Amino acid sequence: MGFNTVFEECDILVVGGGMGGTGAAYEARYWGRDLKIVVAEKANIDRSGAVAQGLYAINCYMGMRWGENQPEDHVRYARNDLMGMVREDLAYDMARHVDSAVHQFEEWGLPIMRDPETGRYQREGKWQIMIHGESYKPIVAEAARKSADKIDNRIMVTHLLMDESRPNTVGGAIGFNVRTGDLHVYKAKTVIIGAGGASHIFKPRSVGEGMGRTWYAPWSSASAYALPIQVGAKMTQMENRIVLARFKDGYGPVGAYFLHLKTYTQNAYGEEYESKWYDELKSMVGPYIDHHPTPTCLRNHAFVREVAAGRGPIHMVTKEAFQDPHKETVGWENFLGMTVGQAVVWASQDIDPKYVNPELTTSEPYVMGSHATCSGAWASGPEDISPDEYFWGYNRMMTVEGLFGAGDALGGTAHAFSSGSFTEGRLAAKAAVKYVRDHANDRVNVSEKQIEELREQIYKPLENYEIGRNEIVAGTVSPSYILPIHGLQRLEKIMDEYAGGITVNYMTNEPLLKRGLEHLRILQEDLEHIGAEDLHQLQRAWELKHRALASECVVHHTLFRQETRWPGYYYRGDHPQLDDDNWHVLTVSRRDPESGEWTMEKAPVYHIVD
Amino acid sequence: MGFNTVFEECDILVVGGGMGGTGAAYEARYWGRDLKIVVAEKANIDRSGAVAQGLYAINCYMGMRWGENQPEDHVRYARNDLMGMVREDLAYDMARHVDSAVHQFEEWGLPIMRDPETGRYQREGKWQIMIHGESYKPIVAEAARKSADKIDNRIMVTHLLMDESRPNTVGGAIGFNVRTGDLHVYKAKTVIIGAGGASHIFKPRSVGEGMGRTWYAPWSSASAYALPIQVGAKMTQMENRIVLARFKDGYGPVGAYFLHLKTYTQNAYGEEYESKWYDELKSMVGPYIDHHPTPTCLRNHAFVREVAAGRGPIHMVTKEAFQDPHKETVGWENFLGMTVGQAVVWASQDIDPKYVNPELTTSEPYVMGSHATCSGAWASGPEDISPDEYFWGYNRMMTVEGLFGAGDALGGTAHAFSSGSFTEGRLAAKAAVKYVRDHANDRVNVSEKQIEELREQIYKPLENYEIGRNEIVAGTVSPSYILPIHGLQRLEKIMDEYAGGITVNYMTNEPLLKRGLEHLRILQEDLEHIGAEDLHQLQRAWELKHRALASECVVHHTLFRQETRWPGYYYRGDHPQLDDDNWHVLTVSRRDPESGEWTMEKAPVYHIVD
Amino acid sequence: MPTFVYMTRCDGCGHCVDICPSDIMHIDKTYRRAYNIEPNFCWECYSCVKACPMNAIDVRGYADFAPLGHSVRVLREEEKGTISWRIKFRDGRIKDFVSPITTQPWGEKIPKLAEYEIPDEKELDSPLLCHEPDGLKVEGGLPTIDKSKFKQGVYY
Amino acid sequence: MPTFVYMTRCDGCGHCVDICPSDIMHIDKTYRRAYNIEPNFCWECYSCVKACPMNAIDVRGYADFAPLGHSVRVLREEEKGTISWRIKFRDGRIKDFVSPITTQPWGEKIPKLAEYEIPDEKELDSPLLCHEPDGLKVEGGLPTIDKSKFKQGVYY
Ligand SMILES: Cc1cc2c(cc1C)N(S(=O)(=O)O)[C@@H]1C(=O)NC(=O)N=C1N2C[C@H](O)[C@H](O)[C@H](O)COP(=O)(O)OP(=O)(O)OC[C@H]1O[C@@H](n2cnc3c(N)ncnc32)[C@H](O)[C@@H]1O
Ligand SMILES: Cc1cc2c(cc1C)N(S(=O)(=O)O)[C@@H]1C(=O)NC(=O)N=C1N2C[C@H](O)[C@H](O)[C@H](O)COP(=O)(O)OP(=O)(O)OC[C@H]1O[C@@H](n2cnc3c(N)ncnc32)[C@H](O)[C@@H]1O
Ligand SMILES: Nc1ncnc2c1ncn2[C@@H]1O[C@H](COP(=O)(O)O)[C@@H](O)[C@H]1O
Ligand SMILES: Nc1ncnc2c1ncn2[C@@H]1O[C@H](COP(=O)(O)O)[C@@H](O)[C@H]1O
Ligand SMILES: Nc1ncnc2c1ncn2[C@@H]1O[C@H](COP(=O)(O)O)[C@@H](O)[C@H]1O
Ligand code: SF4
Ligand code: SF4
Ligand code: SF4
Ligand code: SF4
Ligand code: NA
Repeated sequence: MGFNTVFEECDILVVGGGMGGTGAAYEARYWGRDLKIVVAEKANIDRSGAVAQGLYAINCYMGMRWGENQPEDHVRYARNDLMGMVREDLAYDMARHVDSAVHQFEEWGLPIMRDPETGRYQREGKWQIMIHGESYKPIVAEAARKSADKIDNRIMVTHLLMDESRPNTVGGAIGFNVRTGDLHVYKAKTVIIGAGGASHIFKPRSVGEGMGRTWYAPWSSASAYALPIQVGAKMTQMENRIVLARFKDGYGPVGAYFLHLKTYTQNAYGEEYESKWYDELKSMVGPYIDHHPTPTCLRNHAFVREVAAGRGPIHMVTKEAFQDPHKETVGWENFLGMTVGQAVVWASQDIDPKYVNPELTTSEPYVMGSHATCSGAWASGPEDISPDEYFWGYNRMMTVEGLFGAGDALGGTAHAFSSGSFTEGRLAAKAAVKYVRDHANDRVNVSEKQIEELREQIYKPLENYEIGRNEIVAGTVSPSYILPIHGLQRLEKIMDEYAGGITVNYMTNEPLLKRGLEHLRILQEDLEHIGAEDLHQLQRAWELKHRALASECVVHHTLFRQETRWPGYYYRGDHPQLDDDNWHVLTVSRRDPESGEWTMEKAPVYHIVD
Repeated sequence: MGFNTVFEECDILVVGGGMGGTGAAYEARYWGRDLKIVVAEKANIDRSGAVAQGLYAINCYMGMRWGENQPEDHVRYARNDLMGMVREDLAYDMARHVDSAVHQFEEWGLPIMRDPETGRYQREGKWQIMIHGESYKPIVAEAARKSADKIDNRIMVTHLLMDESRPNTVGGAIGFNVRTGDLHVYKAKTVIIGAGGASHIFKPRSVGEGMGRTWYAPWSSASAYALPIQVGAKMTQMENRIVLARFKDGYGPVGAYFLHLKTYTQNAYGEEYESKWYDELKSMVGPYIDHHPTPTCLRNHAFVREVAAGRGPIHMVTKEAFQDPHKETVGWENFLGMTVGQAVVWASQDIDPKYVNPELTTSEPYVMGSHATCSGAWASGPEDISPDEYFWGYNRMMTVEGLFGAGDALGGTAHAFSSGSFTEGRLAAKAAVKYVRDHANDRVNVSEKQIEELREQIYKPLENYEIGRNEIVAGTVSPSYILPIHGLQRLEKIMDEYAGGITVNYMTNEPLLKRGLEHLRILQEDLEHIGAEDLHQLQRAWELKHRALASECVVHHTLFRQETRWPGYYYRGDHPQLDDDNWHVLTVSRRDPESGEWTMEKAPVYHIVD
Repeated sequence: MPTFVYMTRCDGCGHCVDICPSDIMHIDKTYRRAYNIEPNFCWECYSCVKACPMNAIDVRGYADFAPLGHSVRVLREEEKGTISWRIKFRDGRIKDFVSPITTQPWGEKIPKLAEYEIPDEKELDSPLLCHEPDGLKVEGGLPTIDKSKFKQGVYY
Repeated sequence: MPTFVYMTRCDGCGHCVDICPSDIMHIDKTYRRAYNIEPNFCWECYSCVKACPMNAIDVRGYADFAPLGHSVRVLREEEKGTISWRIKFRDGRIKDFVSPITTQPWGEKIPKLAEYEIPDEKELDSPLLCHEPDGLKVEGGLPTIDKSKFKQGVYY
């Protein structure tokens, strides 16, 4: 493998140029005018990440300028939706800044719809504003491109580097160029992880050619979790995977339909069904079922139970709303701007929602940190509004020195969405600049040895394939390697069956989780024997390794929390009740990088508003 | 496509040289000494069909010679297990003959184990005897080879031919040679369908490379149903798909474990669980839950419910039995002789049942007619013991003249298994010989036109591919065709989601079934555009078309029967109870070959013993 | 465990192609050796493995659930009438099993019915199958049942 | 709807290869034209379709659930600032939609911060981000909250 090694030294390395990463690059340049700022992106930042095809709404906008919502309201909303479990300091901090990000987007050209009567941004719901967001990503990408010294597209970052002079301090990152195969070594004083969330941790509802048509993008490959975990950063709320009600097969989001178009759901017999499950939910979660709005997971619960009771499918009643031509247009454009695949499903199945009420399903679980869920790294809050034990020097810094995160990467910050993720990138970047200033005299010390060891690991899948391939005549079956797709399907099956996927109706328990961990451990061993035919498959190999490590974390967390906190996301059959006495806490894990052992702890939830 | 056409005229054409087909060839030669007897087999009869890798038990043997069971007992057993719904005349008939088939097998060299004390065949359970059956299939194949005029291996039969001089009378069959591509036209006075059951109608539990590791063989492709349906033969009990408790991942059968090794199941916490579901089952099926042995479906129900309640996985307790070295050997050899894949799963996962209790699962549903289920064609019984309305001239003749069936192909005859299927082949063959004698003066009239039309249909997938392939650069995505694997995954998803597969925990209802039928109709349209790259894929294309047609039949039947007759096989959410007042009947369907319209009727169940 | 073929062992004889019930063992055009063209339609039935004269075919458990490092090898000896299995666990433990596959020499004991005496044409109307009633090994001949006692409706 | 490429339209320019977030548009070595190497990792994001100067890329819905015969075509016009969609149902019905993609000329309105005035080093300690507090468009500046009132345990 005659690949070159390309060295780069910088002050701030942004890993992943998605919503968080582009925000970080922009803000870093503002404060760090003289700093070297580099973005390493596995795809092309113009169309990378969850927002590649656009969005039709910005789901997090306070509207403070019009007195619509205050940061406190956001905190109440997010914690209520997450059954009490968010980092309220981080949530508040994001919320108080998010409006300025949105105002910038508008200045930059993002078409935000306006209410013709009030002149304000057109609300979809209390928190969401409607946009023509097809070019949302190219727009923020331009901001990043104009700010960073360098955007390295097609660099798949595989590991973080550690500074060898100081304990527990990041020293940069390493990866390879998916086109050239070259090794890229970034020695950096700070690293901001903006590598997005994770799809394909659990088995999706379509398993053939359509396995890529998941709600969250198939390229959301858990790097944001695996990279910090590999170096021993702490993670939080990784059990809090999200399940979402979605239009069948296309996974088209429902927000605009519920909130703006005022469509509603009914069972196969045209009945309202949520109220049927009120008593059951009351017995499971107590007062939480009476809070408003009904938490996302509890709405899911009613859906899942109604279908299991044999009264599915659940339909979205669109026929009424779609008689209004404006609403019909919104309904279609919502998908053309964000989930084209849903429009394709409807076109192919002759479903015109004006005449047919389309089916919904509940999705397989995703692991991410910016929707109605908050899995991610355990990070410091901002000095002025964080409880002391949640502040360790720099806003959004993880438990590894110099390592920051934003968006899906960070735990505890539910309901940030695109705008909030961008905002978090900005917050992290400003703190990173400060960190660089504070450590102006430190030099990054990453040895040849560290790099050599990683280089060997990184290319091993190519070598496995090359050697193993000679042993067999042809085809995809080898006794000495498995291909990335093989490993991925194994992972998805393990998670589905043992950790509460769709096939088991989101049910799990201690014996299942423990058995799942054994399977994951053995999968990790097999992943040492993964074979990559070419550089593209080498990317797939590393995506899979990242997913597998994140999955292990998810299972440890799920095992630790001995309650069913979010019915509708998953169920602990052995602890079917929400248990505030013991579990009104955040879960925090750490994997020892040397031994691979996990330790779990509880951390208090601070409620910062009434 | 410069393929030749090979014409063959014969008296008896056997389609499928499996257990039923080899029995038919043998018996046909005995009675039809001068007749031309041909077997058309899509694979190689030495290792084709469900028994390709062998069997470790013969599950249907009366042991009348030792006074063990009488045919009446078999009728009681089969109808009880199927919740009352079998064709008792057919069951009795098979049972009174089956012993002679088994005695033959032994003479031919099949190693049947003997109880060292009694000298009788070693019983696994009341009905099953244990064999070293690795070569079961080569042995019966030899019998067929020695009997038939010709065994045409690698002929994929796609359609039956109809006699154009007489109404509703079969005229032979047509198919292609998977190696040469040649068209094979069999003009035959009688056709005996022995083409086996159907896997891959419903989505299996593994969906990647392992999708082929189903309980029933992946080559059991529903031809036995599609061929008669295409020409308007009536089908019965097609809703009665079977779900089986199986060892996890390898789908290893449990019979020898339960019956011979006396292993037993428990939930994840070591608890007996079947009794927990007694009351629920009592309320669903009434007295049936008190019958002995507990019907297979009701045992499934307890399994499925216990897992759904969060107390899975269910384990088979092997640790005790496996301390006995003899039992340990039986436990392993059981799989080496019948489901090697289960031994591979255990080897790969370091599961030694002596030290670890392995997990079980419930399978996806299969459509077949010889296990604890009886889907298949509606056929005449034997003159001496059939109710008059169930006798129309020839034993095992379907509702198309001259068209016979055996084994999985025939409806109503549950618990026939390998030996009973072979026996049914013999019964059908003897009746076919009689039919040929009775129609000695008739000549088969199949026109060039009929053949030409079918020829065009048969090769169309090759043409679709050839034309469509030029349109695109490369890869598997084309706007003008779908590949067989695409269509199969679509079919499995439709059946899984709408007709009660694993993902929905076997639940369905009228709205789902009706929507499923729409999807199936459109799939059938798309199958006109299926593209086959080569002859192998042409076989896959036709297997898929057969599966799709059989699936349509399954859904019509499931919709028709407005009750839940077999909880644990599937649930009608809208009719959750067994309903003897209205549904103590057999369901019979017919698809009009011209219009494609289905008609459904009820047929009485005759109970021929107390 | 879909099958795979060791490059150095296969000589392209085609026995596996001939036997595979799934039609998935094909000869590679370039190497003129066999390989599994469609592992997801392999049933792990071992028919090809048993048929290969070169012991060139092996299986590795389906990647969906079977970790690497195990093996299940087989030797089917027609003349001896036995089949031998060797199971190697991932962790190295080994188990061996040997079973009979037939009790008779191949090809001898199965009758060529064409050489039998031709049965009486009238026997076609009886419910007896060939070799019956003797083959049933019961006294009293083939059982039958009284049609007049049949009933409809529930039986219990 | 994974993508496919019409042979007669593609000229091998590589724009699709450059943009695809999933890295699955590759150039075929023989034909020197693009194709989707891994349809099961396609998200139908249309990034490549929009980027193709030859309109050579189209999509057909995932075979798992999308019957043949539909189409969803797109024309993204940067200069005009619009995107136009044409949806053709399987049964032939058609729907057209046009939306804006930006309100500004490309590349002009996004600031090059390097050219801004350098912020005061001390501002690094304030919680304000760049363009704040103005960018918030509120009076009273950045909201904050009183730490001493935080509580643990349930909040309701
Ligand atoms: C997919 C999707 C997402 C959303 C929605 C619908 C759909 C269909 N909806 S609705 O459902 O509610 O309708 C939302 C909506 O309408 N409004 C909204 O504001 N947000 C929605 N989201 C959520 C937001 O998109 C989300 O919150 C943010 O994008 C999260 O931002 P961030 O955490 O930065 O993730 P990213 O995906 O944007 O970017 C990740 C980047 O990292 C790169 N990357 C990843 N791994 C890397 C590696 N190893 N090396 C190098 N680079 C490596 C990626 O390529 C990417 O650029
Ligand atoms: C797969 C399997 C099956 C069983 C078991 C375990 C396992 C893992 N178990 S346990 O679970 O209980 O353990 C049983 C057991 O132990 N004991 C027993 O007696 N039977 C068991 N079965 C059931 C019997 O095998 C079954 O009842 C009979 O085989 C049914 O006989 P038949 O109906 O003839 O089907 P077939 O599969 O044998 O033969 C079908 C033939 O048709 C061919 N064919 C199909 N389509 C064709 C076409 N279009 N054109 C030409 N040829 C075309 C096939 O190639 C084949 O040759
Ligand atoms: N039924 C609902 N009630 C309240 N909020 C909702 C509902 N459905 C979706 N949302 C919110 O709308 C936004 C988009 O949701 P979704 O489209 O489901 O991702 C998110 O902020 C959701 O929390
Ligand atoms: N628990 C059980 N009780 C009674 N019969 C069983 C049981 N399990 C399997 N059988 C029978 O054993 C035979 C083989 O079953 P299986 O291995 O499950 O296909 C069939 O005749 C089954 O009906
Ligand atoms: N005891 C045994 N059990 C099973 N297979 C065997 C045994 N001994 C040899 N073989 C087979 O003999 C062939 C050669 O073995 P090997 O040299 O290990 O590749 C392989 O097909 C083995 O599976
Ligand atoms: S049977 Fe063995 S030697 Fe012959 S072609 Fe197949 S793999 Fe090669
Ligand atoms: S194991 Fe069986 S199905 Fe698989 S390739 Fe060999 S013969 Fe074919
Ligand atoms: S962008 Fe269009 S023309 Fe260029 S390589 Fe891709 S498909 Fe071909
Ligand atoms: S639609 Fe998106 S994921 Fe699919 S090939 Fe095009 S750019 Fe790639
Ligand atoms: Na049958």
